[in-house]
Amino acid sequence: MAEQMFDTVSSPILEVRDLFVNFYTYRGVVRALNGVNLTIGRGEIVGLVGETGCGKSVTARSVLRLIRYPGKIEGGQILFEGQDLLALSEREMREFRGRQISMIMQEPKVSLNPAFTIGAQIAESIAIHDYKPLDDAQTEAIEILRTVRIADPEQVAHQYPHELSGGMAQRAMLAMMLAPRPKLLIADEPTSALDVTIQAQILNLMTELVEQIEASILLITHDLGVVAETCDKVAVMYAGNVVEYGTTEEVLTNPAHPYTRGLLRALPNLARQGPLYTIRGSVPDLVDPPAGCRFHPRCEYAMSECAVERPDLLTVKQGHFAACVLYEEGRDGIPDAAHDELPANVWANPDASATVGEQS
Amino acid sequence: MILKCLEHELGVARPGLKDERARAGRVIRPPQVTGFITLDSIIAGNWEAFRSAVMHLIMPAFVLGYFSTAAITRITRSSMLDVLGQEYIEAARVKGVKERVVIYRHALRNAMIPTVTIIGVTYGGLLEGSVLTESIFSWPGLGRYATSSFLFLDFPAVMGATLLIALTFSLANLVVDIVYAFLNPRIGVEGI
Amino acid sequence: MSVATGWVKDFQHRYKSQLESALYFWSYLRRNTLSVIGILVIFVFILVAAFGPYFAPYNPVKGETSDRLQGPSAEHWFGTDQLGRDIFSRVIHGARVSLRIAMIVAVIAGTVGTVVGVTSGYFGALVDDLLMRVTDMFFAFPKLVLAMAVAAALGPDLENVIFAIAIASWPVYARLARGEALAVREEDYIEAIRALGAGRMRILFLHVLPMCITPIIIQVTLDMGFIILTAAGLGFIGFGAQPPTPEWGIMIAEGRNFITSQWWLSTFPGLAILVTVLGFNLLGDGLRDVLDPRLTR
Amino acid sequence: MSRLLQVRNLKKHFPIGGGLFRDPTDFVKAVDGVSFDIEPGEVFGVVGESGCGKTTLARSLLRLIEPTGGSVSLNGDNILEWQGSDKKRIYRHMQIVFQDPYSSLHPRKLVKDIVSEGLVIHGLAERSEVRERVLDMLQRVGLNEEHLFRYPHEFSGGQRQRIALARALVLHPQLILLDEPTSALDVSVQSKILNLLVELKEEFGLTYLIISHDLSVMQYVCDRIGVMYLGKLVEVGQTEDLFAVPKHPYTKSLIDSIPSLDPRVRRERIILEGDVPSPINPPSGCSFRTRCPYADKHCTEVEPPLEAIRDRWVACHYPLEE
Repeated sequence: MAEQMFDTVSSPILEVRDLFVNFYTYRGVVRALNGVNLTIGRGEIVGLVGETGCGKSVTARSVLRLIRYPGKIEGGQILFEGQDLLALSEREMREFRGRQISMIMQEPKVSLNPAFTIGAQIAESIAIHDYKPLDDAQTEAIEILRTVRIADPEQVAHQYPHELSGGMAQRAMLAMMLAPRPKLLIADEPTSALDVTIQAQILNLMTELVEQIEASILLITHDLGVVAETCDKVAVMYAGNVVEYGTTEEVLTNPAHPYTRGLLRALPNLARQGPLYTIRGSVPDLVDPPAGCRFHPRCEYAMSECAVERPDLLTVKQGHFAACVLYEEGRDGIPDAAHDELPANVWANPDASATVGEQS
Repeated sequence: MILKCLEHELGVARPGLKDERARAGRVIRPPQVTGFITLDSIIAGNWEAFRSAVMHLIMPAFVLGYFSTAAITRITRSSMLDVLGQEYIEAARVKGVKERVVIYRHALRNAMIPTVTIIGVTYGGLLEGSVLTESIFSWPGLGRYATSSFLFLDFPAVMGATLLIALTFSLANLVVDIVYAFLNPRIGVEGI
Repeated sequence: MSVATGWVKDFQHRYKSQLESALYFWSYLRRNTLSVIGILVIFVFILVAAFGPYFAPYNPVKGETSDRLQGPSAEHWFGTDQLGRDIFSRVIHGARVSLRIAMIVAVIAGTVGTVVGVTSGYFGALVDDLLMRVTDMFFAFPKLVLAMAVAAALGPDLENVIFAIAIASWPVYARLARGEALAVREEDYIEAIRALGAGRMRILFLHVLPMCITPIIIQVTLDMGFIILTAAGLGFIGFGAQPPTPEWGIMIAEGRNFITSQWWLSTFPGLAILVTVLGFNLLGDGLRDVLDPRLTR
Repeated sequence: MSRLLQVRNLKKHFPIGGGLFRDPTDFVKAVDGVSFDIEPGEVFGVVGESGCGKTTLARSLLRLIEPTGGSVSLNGDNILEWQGSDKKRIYRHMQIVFQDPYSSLHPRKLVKDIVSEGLVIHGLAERSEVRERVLDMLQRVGLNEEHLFRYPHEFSGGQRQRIALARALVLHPQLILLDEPTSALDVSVQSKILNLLVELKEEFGLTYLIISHDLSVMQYVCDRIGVMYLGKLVEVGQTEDLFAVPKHPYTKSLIDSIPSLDPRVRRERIILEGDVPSPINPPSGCSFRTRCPYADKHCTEVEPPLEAIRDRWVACHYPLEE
């Protein structure tokens, strides 16, 4: 049962339990989240990975209760330090936004208001929660810009978003969202719009700052490499469900769910032998999703029962869960074949890492 | 609308319309100082004349103003809808900004940018509206002057009126462009 | 497989896809009650303009002097005017005049404006500078004043009014189309067609132009009301169609002198203008909400 | 050896600040003297960060934007000299597939019309043949007959990229430029498209020039890779060689910044500080020196030329040793 998953973290900062979200569009009801379970411990960095349209961002926005028409949260609980956010009034919820839970977005340049200076936007974020006059907050804003390692904070504070590069804008965004010292930062694809060299800078900065204020991160990404480098735990999403959850090391080197395994094998790797592995079929239309396990039409190991009932998150190992009937009691789990093809293992091959090590 | 009132007064002050103006004033006319009857009557302390002037202005001004309010409302609505779908509005909500502040500070500031441009165009609408409105209310303004000279093919007057209208319109657009530059920090980059 | 069976199959596929997009469009539009009302109003307006004159109870230009200035009654639903003409019949005939003006102006101004704007936007540089300065010149005059000037110069007549309003209206479409073309020409799919080796004219007319049509159509629908209003306005002040043409603007102007005692003279043509313009505006707003991707996002 | 494509000293400078009556005040040197060769059947990759000029390079090669200088020779002919109707011939030999399949297909055209466009422009097929040829090409990229009369919005990202491929392939070009062919796609779709690219290359005997910022994709598909920084190639070499022993510090930092998939190995690495400098006023000497950990005075003064070290080309005064 999913209950076990919540027990693995002693005092979680966030627990998402059985969350259902629908979008009522002209085409019909898009069943975007289909009972999502997720837990984040204090000080943990949890990665939420999945492909476009799998519900990562919807999950994140549900936590902040920013789902608006035509979307609707239909069921479940979102417990932040034991308090159910879904039971709060809009005014009470506002106290949580920014101060307790904050978010940075994918495109820093369109997430900053083009009509205000960077300084003013950061100052506002401070002023809202500290009940300070805006002018005092201005000087504080410059200090905060310094902590995100912007070289010339006085100048940048007076600039408008369009005058900054993508990397700089994301730093400013981090400064703005971390200024009230939230306990949880949701980072929605924070580096997807940035270059690789800038990506490394931003990820390092983000983890460092969050460590300083002892917060947790929910890192949403489609890049498994980013997860491997930054996250303590990872949750894999497919078509509105968390299908696998565990420590990053466990999930990436020993994936349990057939989808996770397929995803890892589909990555281009060093070995470069023959064609890449592909998962057959394509992502289902969530207006009319497959019954039972939503992955079963594409699954190599699908059985007749997969089409009937949605599998719960089952224990694979201590602290490693997969939503797959293969892990029901008395079954052996996923066959071990093709394990060596996983790129994580290819990358770890001694020759490859040796050359890399020598260079640095 | 205030601008518009002045515009009417300006028409009144034009030479060549004295007869009509004389007919319009049954109350004692204040001595001409600025040429604007409303202002002149205040200066002279002639409240009766002031009241009469305002009463004569109020209906045409209301009709004209109502006409352009519709256009401005419409464009503000669509640019607000546009802006409210942007990421930075979401970001403001994430910060915990009150919904009222999100709309009136974060969104409106950006939505105003296209609205201001439209106000310039609407000014043209006011000018042409004055042509009709002044005819209906028999207000002896520039609009009616233009109409009658068009009808009698009084070409010097036609040219004069048309040029004055075009000039006023262009000036209004110039003012709008300047305000636009103040409102939109990106103007330096995307500028014309 | 033979070419013939191929074509049959193609037809089925093609039909399916286009039916789907039409249904999608309609399902969106249908939700907007106001635009459905707009469509109904315009539908009735067009029916009246097309067939109304055959059913109109009286001659619109010749009245019985004995019947002058009668209030609404069973014989004369909307009453009669100072020459004894039936106002109901005149309003019906007026719809035809208005529709004609609106249609011709929309077609002329829409076409000229779109072609000028798209050419200007796509070619840019010198062509753009030249065409846009010309457009700006037209923009310096408020539309009604410009239309008045043109109508005055050509002499008051229905054809001239149409021409005058068209001259005053095309710059709006030119600017709109230019803006669209400027955006569209930077799109990847235009670059992709250039990379196939297509010539400029092919790209301009087959690929850029179709993308600029939608906002123009929305604008034309929104402007239809304005065109009818302008025509009525010109008629009202004496530049438009001349009496005894049953034109709504003229009817209001003629009824103006009787407004305090015989209210029906001006009120019914006024209501006709109000309802028709409102209909076009409602539909225009609805269309914009459905077709403008910025708003449906 | 016969070269398919020979690029010499290609330049594209965009004027800025100019107007109808004013001279430009400055130039953006988007591509500033790039030279390389591509052999038939080869897969050549160009990597670099955004703003390094790789997209401008692709568009200049196809003359979608006219280069400022240099030469591009296709089978020995300088295509920059082709004018008028000759210019159209370029596109029969070279085709391009764009990054974003969501924006590179005309939203109002049917798939049939999108794919047949090239045939019609070049007059390559009779009217009666067009449908057949289009269908044939669609089938080769993995689509079928019922897709002929559909609009692009009815397709997923992967399918759209297939349509874009069909559009390019229908002309049977020799060289295909792939501009970030998979970066807008999900991993599971990416693997399908990469496999398709490899298959099509075999089937049609194609040569690819791939432009991307994604190093893991590049090392999977490319035979040779050129690394671009601020409008210049700073290193060119065989893929495996280049990844194993990068000689230019920039190449090294790029490779270092690929996140490793193995969570057990969290490597120490060079993380570059700062942003890419503006190409309007690039740094003097070596353009990478502002971010380079090894730069010294010599680097600020003298610009390093692209020189061969065995079969590797490097533009650095102090190339890294093995």
